[in-house]
Amino acid sequence: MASISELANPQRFEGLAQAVSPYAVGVAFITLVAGLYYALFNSPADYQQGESVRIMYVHVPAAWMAMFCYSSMAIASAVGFIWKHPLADVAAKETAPIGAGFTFLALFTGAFWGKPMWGAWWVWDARLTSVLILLFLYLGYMALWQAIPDKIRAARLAAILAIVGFVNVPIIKFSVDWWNSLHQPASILRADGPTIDGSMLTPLFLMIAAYMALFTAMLLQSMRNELVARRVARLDMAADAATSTLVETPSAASQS
Amino acid sequence: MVEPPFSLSARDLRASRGGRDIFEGVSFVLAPGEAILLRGANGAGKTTLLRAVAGLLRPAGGAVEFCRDTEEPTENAAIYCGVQNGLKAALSVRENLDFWVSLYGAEKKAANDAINRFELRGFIDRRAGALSTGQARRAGLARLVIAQCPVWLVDEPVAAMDRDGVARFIQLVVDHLGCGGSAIIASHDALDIPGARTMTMSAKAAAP
Amino acid sequence: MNKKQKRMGMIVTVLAIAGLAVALTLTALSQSVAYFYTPSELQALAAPPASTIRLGGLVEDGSVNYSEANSASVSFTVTDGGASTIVSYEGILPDLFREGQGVVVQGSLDADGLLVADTVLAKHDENYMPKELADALKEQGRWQDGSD
Amino acid sequence: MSALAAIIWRDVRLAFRAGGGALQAVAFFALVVVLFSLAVGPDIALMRKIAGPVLWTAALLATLISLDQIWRADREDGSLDIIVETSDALPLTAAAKAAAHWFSTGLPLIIATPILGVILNLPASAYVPVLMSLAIGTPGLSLIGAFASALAVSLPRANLLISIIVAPLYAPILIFGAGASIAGAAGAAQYAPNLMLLGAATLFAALFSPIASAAALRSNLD
Repeated sequence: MASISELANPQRFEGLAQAVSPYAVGVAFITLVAGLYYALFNSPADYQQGESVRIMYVHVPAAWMAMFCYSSMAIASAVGFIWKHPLADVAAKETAPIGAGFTFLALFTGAFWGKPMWGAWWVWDARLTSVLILLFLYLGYMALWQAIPDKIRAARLAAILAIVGFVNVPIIKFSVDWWNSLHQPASILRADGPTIDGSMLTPLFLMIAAYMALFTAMLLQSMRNELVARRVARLDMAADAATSTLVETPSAASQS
Repeated sequence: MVEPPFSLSARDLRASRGGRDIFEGVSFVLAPGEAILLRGANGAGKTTLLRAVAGLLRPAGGAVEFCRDTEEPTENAAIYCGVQNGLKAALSVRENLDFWVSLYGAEKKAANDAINRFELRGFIDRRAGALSTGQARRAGLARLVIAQCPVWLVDEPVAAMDRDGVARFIQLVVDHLGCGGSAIIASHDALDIPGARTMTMSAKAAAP
Repeated sequence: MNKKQKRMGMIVTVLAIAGLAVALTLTALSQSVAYFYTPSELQALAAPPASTIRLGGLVEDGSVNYSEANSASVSFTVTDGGASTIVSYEGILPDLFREGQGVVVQGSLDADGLLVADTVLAKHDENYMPKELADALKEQGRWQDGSD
Repeated sequence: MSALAAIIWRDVRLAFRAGGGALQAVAFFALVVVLFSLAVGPDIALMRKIAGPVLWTAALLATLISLDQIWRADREDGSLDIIVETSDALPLTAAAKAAAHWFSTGLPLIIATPILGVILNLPASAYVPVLMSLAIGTPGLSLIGAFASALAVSLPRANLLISIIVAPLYAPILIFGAGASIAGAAGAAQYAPNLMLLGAATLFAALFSPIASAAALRSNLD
């Protein structure tokens, strides 16, 4: 079993990514097809929501992934900041656009569910607002990376921002409990067991697996791209400037 | 006037920016009463080295130590005067000096010392933004007198100064060294400081 | 003050600020920030609020009346078990709107204490199940009302 | 004078001197308020309802335009090096800079608010909650702003970037601040919970901002 620090070596990472990527893509494809089949055709309509419940199978896992991605990003940022590990920096950086995508998907599908169910595309309640804030946190994080040309400095600064922004994650999770929210409380991660019927859990869990696999595949691919880009940039840099050192020049002092 | 003598040592310092090493393997010892004239081409890393020694920049490797006599390493005892003077353009020279007096925790009369040493009296109440380049440099270097730090790290002190100003600066350094202080001065100008060592930042020979 | 004392002072300050922040949050949340009133809270108010309010509660069973003249016009009662408020609304109701369901109604009170709503939002609960199962549960009498 | 007090005193003097940003921020605050009332037109009932939130949004925008300068001015003339070099604890120095920003931006905004409240037909019952919420919330804006400004200190023309970074972090303060003023304008005594949450948000900002600003500055000096 390889230790974390061995895996963190970029060459080893490349090998690992090459080995894992095809499986991640395969699993993502299979679970996505199966999940969507169950979600759209082979699961019952809800006793209250009717057919609109099918939006949930796209929406709920996306919302989970939005928070999962941010948490991973914050952890990778902390690792990169404390141990100055470039691979953690790259992982954090490349997680952000994927997380932003999931966040957008959650908001978008939520609006489509909210219009027929609640009677409004959008309401400014605590859960929706805090998830929108999450999207803006992702965008700010990405903008910061993009604005700073020096990648090492960018990694440190973006890491600080990601860690500060993590405050929002527990707020999202508990917003429905703390405030009188229109959004329903947790259905699966709760002390007294899920409040979703078993027949509906199958497509839900399939979709979660699909999103996780998709996330893994996309993250590995974009990390590999970034690492290649950095290697090229480093070679460019090595070619145009030399490292200097300090040497004593005895003559000047003796003249005076 | 200066605290007990400090010696400064750098061991195998390395600094990098944007993933590239600017310098590496930099080692030296600066004893009390000693001065180093730091030379090197543009971009060789003189400023980076001074900032690393001053603690403003985290070195990528190696260490800087300040020792009082033979005791344990103490905290940073250096003052860094960069190319910029750190003057607030909207404040008068005197207001700038008073601000530094508060920052460095110096005595009130330190500002007067500085005014005398650098002949600032003529423009002491003028806005710093209205000074000539040479005047601003003199006002900026007045910080050295106010801070009373044993180790001076000065970047291009005399670039825009007239001959009189240069002589005054050199005299100031000589007096500082005489009190057991020490200095590293990066400059392209020939500064005639008795007993100063010259060290050069130059491209490292290709690795074997 | 030496370094150790300074550090201790810093830690104490940080803990004090954090404690105060948490205490403020908990106090505020226990007072339930009124993003909406419940009918009981509305009744408890000395003077009814003049501006737009949000009212939350359950649609009382058998209280929904569609106007005969205008099918888009509806009145119903919102209750929280203790008190109730009559709401009138003109417009399309959300799919989830039905008797016994949680709703959030936005509008203003008229002189008689009737809430004239401009928006009706249906609140969904955390229970998901197929219709057949819900029916079966109801038949077996094991049905627990979705309302808390 | 202690070093921290000297930093605050210097920054406040600079802000109120020619070329300083304090009056610009107040002028911008007034401008947004006036433009808003021009846009809304003669509907006084509507105006009374939105006066509190408009004041809050205008105060936030006025703070936003002044953030860029918090650290950058010091970096450009070299005084940031001096401040960092002489600092015993960089987080405390960062807190002092945020305090200076509040004295030169937040406080003038609060002082200008009663006058602008008249223009907006702010209901009499809302003056206390609006002023209280601004007094509690604007220090939070300065603290969070000092952090965002420290992140971008090495970048030229960073105003837009700072706005993007700061917007989500400002959201809770805007929500609770405007919430308190809405509740106040409606004559409800329920602005207290909003003020408490606002206070909590500012206190949390006081906890993280100095530490995060210091870390950002260190990373930016390299």
